Amino acid sequence: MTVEWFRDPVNFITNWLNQFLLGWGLPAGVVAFLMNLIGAGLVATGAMLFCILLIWYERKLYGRIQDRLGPNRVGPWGIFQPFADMLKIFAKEYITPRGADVIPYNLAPILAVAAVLLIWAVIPFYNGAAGANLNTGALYIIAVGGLGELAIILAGIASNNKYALLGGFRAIALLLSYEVPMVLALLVPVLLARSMGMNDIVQAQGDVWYIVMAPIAAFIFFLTSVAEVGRAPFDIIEAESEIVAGFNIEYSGLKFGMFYVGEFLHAFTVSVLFAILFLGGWRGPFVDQVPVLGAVWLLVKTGVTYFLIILLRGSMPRYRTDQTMSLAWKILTPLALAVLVLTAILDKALVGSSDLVRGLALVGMNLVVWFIASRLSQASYRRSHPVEPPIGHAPVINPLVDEIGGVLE
Amino acid sequence: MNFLQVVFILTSAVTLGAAVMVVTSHRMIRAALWLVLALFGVAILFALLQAGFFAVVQVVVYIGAIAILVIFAVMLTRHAMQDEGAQVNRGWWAAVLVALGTFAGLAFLLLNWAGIGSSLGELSADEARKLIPQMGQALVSADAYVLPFEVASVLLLAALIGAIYIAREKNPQV
Amino acid sequence: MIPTSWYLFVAAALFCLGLYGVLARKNAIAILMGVELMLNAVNINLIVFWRYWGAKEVAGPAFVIIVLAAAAAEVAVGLALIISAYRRRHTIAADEIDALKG
Amino acid sequence: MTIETLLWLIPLPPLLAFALIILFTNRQRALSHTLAVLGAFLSWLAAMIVFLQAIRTEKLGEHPLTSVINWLPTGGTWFQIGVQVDPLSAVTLFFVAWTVLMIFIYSVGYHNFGQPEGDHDQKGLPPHGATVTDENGHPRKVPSIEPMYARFFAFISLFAFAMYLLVVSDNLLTLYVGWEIMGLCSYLLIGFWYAKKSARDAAMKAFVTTRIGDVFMLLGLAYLYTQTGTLNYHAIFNDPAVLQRLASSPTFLGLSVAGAAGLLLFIGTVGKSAQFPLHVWLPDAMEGPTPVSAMIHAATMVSAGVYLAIRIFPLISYGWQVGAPLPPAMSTMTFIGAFSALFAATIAVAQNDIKRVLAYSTISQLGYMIAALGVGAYGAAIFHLFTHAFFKALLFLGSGLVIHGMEHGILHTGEHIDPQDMLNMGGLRKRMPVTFLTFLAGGLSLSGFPLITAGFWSKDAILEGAFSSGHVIVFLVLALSALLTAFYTMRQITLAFLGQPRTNAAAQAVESRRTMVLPLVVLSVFAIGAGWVGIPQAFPGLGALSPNWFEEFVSGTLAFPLEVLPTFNWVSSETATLVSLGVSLVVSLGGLFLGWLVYRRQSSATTDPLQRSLGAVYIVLKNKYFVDEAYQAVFVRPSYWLAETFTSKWMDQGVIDGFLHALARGALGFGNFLRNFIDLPLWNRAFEWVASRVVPFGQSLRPLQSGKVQQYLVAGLLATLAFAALFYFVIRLAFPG
Repeated sequence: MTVEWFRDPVNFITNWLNQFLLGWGLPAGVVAFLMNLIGAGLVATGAMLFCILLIWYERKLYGRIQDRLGPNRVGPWGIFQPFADMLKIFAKEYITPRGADVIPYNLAPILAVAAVLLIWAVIPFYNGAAGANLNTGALYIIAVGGLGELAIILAGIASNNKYALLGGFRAIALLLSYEVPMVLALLVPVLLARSMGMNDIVQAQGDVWYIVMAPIAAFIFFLTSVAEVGRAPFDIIEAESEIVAGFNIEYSGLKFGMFYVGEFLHAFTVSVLFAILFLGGWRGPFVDQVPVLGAVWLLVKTGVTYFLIILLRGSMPRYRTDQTMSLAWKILTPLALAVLVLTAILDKALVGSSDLVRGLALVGMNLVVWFIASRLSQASYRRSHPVEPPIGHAPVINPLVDEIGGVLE
Repeated sequence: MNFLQVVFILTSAVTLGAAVMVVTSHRMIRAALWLVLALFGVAILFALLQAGFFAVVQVVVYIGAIAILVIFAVMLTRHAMQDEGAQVNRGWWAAVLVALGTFAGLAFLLLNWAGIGSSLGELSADEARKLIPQMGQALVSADAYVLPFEVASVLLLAALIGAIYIAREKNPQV
Repeated sequence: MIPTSWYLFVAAALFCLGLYGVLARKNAIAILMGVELMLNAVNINLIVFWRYWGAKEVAGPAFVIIVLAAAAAEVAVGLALIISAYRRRHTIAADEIDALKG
Repeated sequence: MTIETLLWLIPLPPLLAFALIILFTNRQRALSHTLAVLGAFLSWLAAMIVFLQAIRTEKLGEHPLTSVINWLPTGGTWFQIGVQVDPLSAVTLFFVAWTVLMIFIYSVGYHNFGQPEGDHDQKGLPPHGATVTDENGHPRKVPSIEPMYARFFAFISLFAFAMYLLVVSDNLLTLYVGWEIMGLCSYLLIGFWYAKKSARDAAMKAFVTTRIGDVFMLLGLAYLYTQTGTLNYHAIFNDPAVLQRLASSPTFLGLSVAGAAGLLLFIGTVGKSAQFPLHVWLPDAMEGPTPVSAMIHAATMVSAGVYLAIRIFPLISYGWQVGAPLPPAMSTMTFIGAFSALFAATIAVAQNDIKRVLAYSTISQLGYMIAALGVGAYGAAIFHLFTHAFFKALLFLGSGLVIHGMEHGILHTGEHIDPQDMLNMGGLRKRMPVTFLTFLAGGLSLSGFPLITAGFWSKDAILEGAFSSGHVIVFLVLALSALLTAFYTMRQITLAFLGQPRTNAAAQAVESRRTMVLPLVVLSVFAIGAGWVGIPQAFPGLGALSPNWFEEFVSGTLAFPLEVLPTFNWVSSETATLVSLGVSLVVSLGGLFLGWLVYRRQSSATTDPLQRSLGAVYIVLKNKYFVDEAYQAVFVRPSYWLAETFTSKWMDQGVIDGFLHALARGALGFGNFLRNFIDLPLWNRAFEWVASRVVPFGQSLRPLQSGKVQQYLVAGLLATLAFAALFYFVIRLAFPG
């Protein structure tokens, strides 16, 4: 088949390269293998390079939020600042602490980056341009998320340092807790799109984005993915001021750099995921004529989401551990469960009715759930924080704190 | 000996090797990491069997949850790890005996099995895709496996509560 | 075209390794790991036979799901038990936890 | 979403509201009643949609809207439950939906929502009123809010759920489920103010009395199920073959199977819609938070009884033709219905409690319907059921307003009088005009004021049916009770509204707020207009204007093919129409006039003019023919005596205990003998010897139990392997190849 290069460059080049290699007489399996290899390499490298730009963007924006200029010395608007940092990091010495478990210790940073990069395999950049259009894409993303946790816990264990270990525990506790509502929220688009394939989910958001049909799920997914990244306000897991920077305390040089890059990349990746799951991915004007435009739309939406994340980081104070826990278990998880179940029921009940009815019903349901949830949470807050405790009454203690503590320590 | 077979042989070799390390390595942390590797190998085997869904689920459940839990437990109990000294109890030779016996028995049965010579063909793409919807239907349809499914879910819930209850500190004011 | 028997033998070997781990290891956690290996071997078999009968009947996959659930439950409870045992007796060596000794 | 799906959904919203209120929102009052009213509204909406769909459907009787699912596996088959709307259900659905919604709205106001907490209110007692200081600083008594506000809404939501369930269900079992839930609700609601002894007793009484009926009904269900193997309406009532078999197979007392089952079920009706002799609970049920729960019982729940009776009509009447002598079941119905109608009407004449009068009139009206069924005029019965629900609901709500107004007046004046006693009222029409008008509409409709009211048409239809069925006595009895009905209705209106106030409280009574008045207005529209859909063809003048929609619609409700039913020639002879018309004109107008005549000059707040004129009869009526006392003497006391004296004292303590004691002493002696002469000397030694030998043996086995799990595992698995191999080879050798 022939594809004009300006419409769909990726497939164009792919096809061409395919013909070329087969022309050499290589067996088909090997060719496919090679193609995947090249594709993976390109995507990974591109993502990493883009991440460098992101670091600059974020630092600049973060500076503005804090009423600073941000990096402004190296190059125009300090755009080369990240490169300078990279050089510095490259040049630094690798320290491997005494008694460290060498293999896991070195494995951890690699995993940390790899786990994030693996997600990019299923991201549809535009219609038909995805590393692998798995029919279990959503599940795959969750699975890969598990690897990230593995990396963190390895770092915590291997570097033979009790602060690193505690940091690791703290991080894992948080990540595991926030995975639950995240998965539940992720299931809502899957449910609506009747498919776990990323591209199918984007396809399904033809006329209306899921952020309209499932706002609560979008909200939860956004929050939890920020927590998964470990950004403020959930950055208690590596809070420099409270605990000495958590699990990666013993790392230096490029290994630390990889954790750092991993975090940024992860932040970027979750915004891509959010854009795909709830903002209609590559959908936008003229994508049917010129598919490659989809990549641009996706980039724009991602930028908006990422901007939100930075805004959150710049403007929110840090949660205590018990607060993060009670948020995850007492509010987000039940809410996500309720929304998931109600969505399923509603979707089943309205089978066969027009999309408009379906959408309106879903929106209404979300609003009702939101109203009830806010009422309940306010009520429980008032119960646990009496305005002035009447004389002769014991002060009300929040039961959840020691409960969670009991579970986790 | 085609491409897939090579992949299979490599994978299974890695898996079994990792399994051996799991049951023999001295440091529990290492054992746990080897376990992760072995589980990965199994996931790849699933992929080779064109059960991609299970490959992913394997990673989610075993590596994402179980392995992490195990490592957690290892860390929590690290004071009690006698990493040096014998990792096996006195009756280990009996264990070897039993394991080998079991393997011999299984191998014997396999070799006498009718379908021993068969080999698995390729599933077409849509056949492979059919798995998830089929299974989803089967798991919740009353004339299939809804009962086992529900029982399993109840079991999970009970296990959850039980685990929390057992593992929590019995502090006086609770 | 991979022969069925290969898968089955690998599964059998994995099972027996896990069995050995369960029977021989001192450390309770290691025993749990052995159990995990055995369960995985079982899952492999289930999937293999699902394929062997032409991937029509979904009994195999369905039971893989059940086994996964059971495994998760088992690990949760097992580790909880180990931890509470560790709290009480400060050991997790299976052969030192013998309160039932006659 | 198809109409059938909607059908399934009708009962659910109130149930959800009930659950939510009970579980979560029982602290927030506003949220609670919002939920309840919302639930009722949703059900109302769905019911209306279904109703419109139903009346647009051609030949609904033959093809009712229905949908069925498997419920219980019974051996090889499934017990199916489902929903169904045929004309009867549609009509019932219509008035149930309206009345229920109206009650819900009304009770918001009735329980003084928005009023302050009472000074010394406590749960389980009606609110006593609160003291507030008005704008210029004077303390004032105002009504206070019901202490158990949310709970009340939870209960009536559950009630609404049960009623809807009963109406839409397509088989007797789910009907019975709804039936019983309603029984529970009425118990809860009558005993809502559980701190009042009278309320407690009334609740108990209602529960037990209706339970008697329900037990027989359950028997009937079981019997029917054993005979037919199904409880589905369509499968039983609409299948001539089944009915034929049931009706032709005889049982005891010359009853056919159909007749016996029908009678058993009908006893359930007697209990639920308070027919003689099980009527005693209904008047006492007025102890509940008036009038809302009262009207639930009177206007809605009791209709369920008649609904059931109409349902099972084909069963009872199969094979009977007009003019033929009534089969036993039908004659029983006729007798009980007619008797209750007259009986209750006479009692109502002598009651002073505004709600009791209505309660008795309810009994008598239901008696009307039953009697109509008994003589085969089922169409008229349905029609009266329909209209009666509206105007009776209207009357109850109106009486509630009156009571509310009186209570307000009492709070104001601080008199100690009964706000429900009509003799204390009078002249309320000036104080509460809207209430007066709506109550008037309801009252006229109840007494069958000619032409303009709904009650007239339905009652006329019944009389006409009775007449043209040729049972003159029935006809006369019904006519007489119609006269009485008109009389006591007018008595009520005159005493309450006309004339001059007889107490200061009455002079101070005020109109209630809008949420309570609005439902009355709505209902009064129906109370007037609901009759015009059923004007008989042969009616002089008007009959020609409009076809008898109602008849067309409901005929063929119960059974298809129609020949199952007694062919009742509806467009009956001119004479029947005219006679019944004349009679009903006379009785209603005459009764009204009499009532006005007797009570127009009523001035004393204590005595009733009838006391003088009737004398001893009045005493009897006043005490409801001493039925309660009779039951007390005949059933209650003996059972107490049986329990306390006979069973407890004589049987238990005397006979049984004595026997046991004797036995125990004997056994004790025997045991001592064994112990001293056999056990100690012989056995003990023997076993001590054995034990002393066992101990070292156990010692030698001890090491085996090492407490090491893994060793056990190894041993077990080794054994397993060995056995597996053994079996394998044994089988191989036993069956080679």
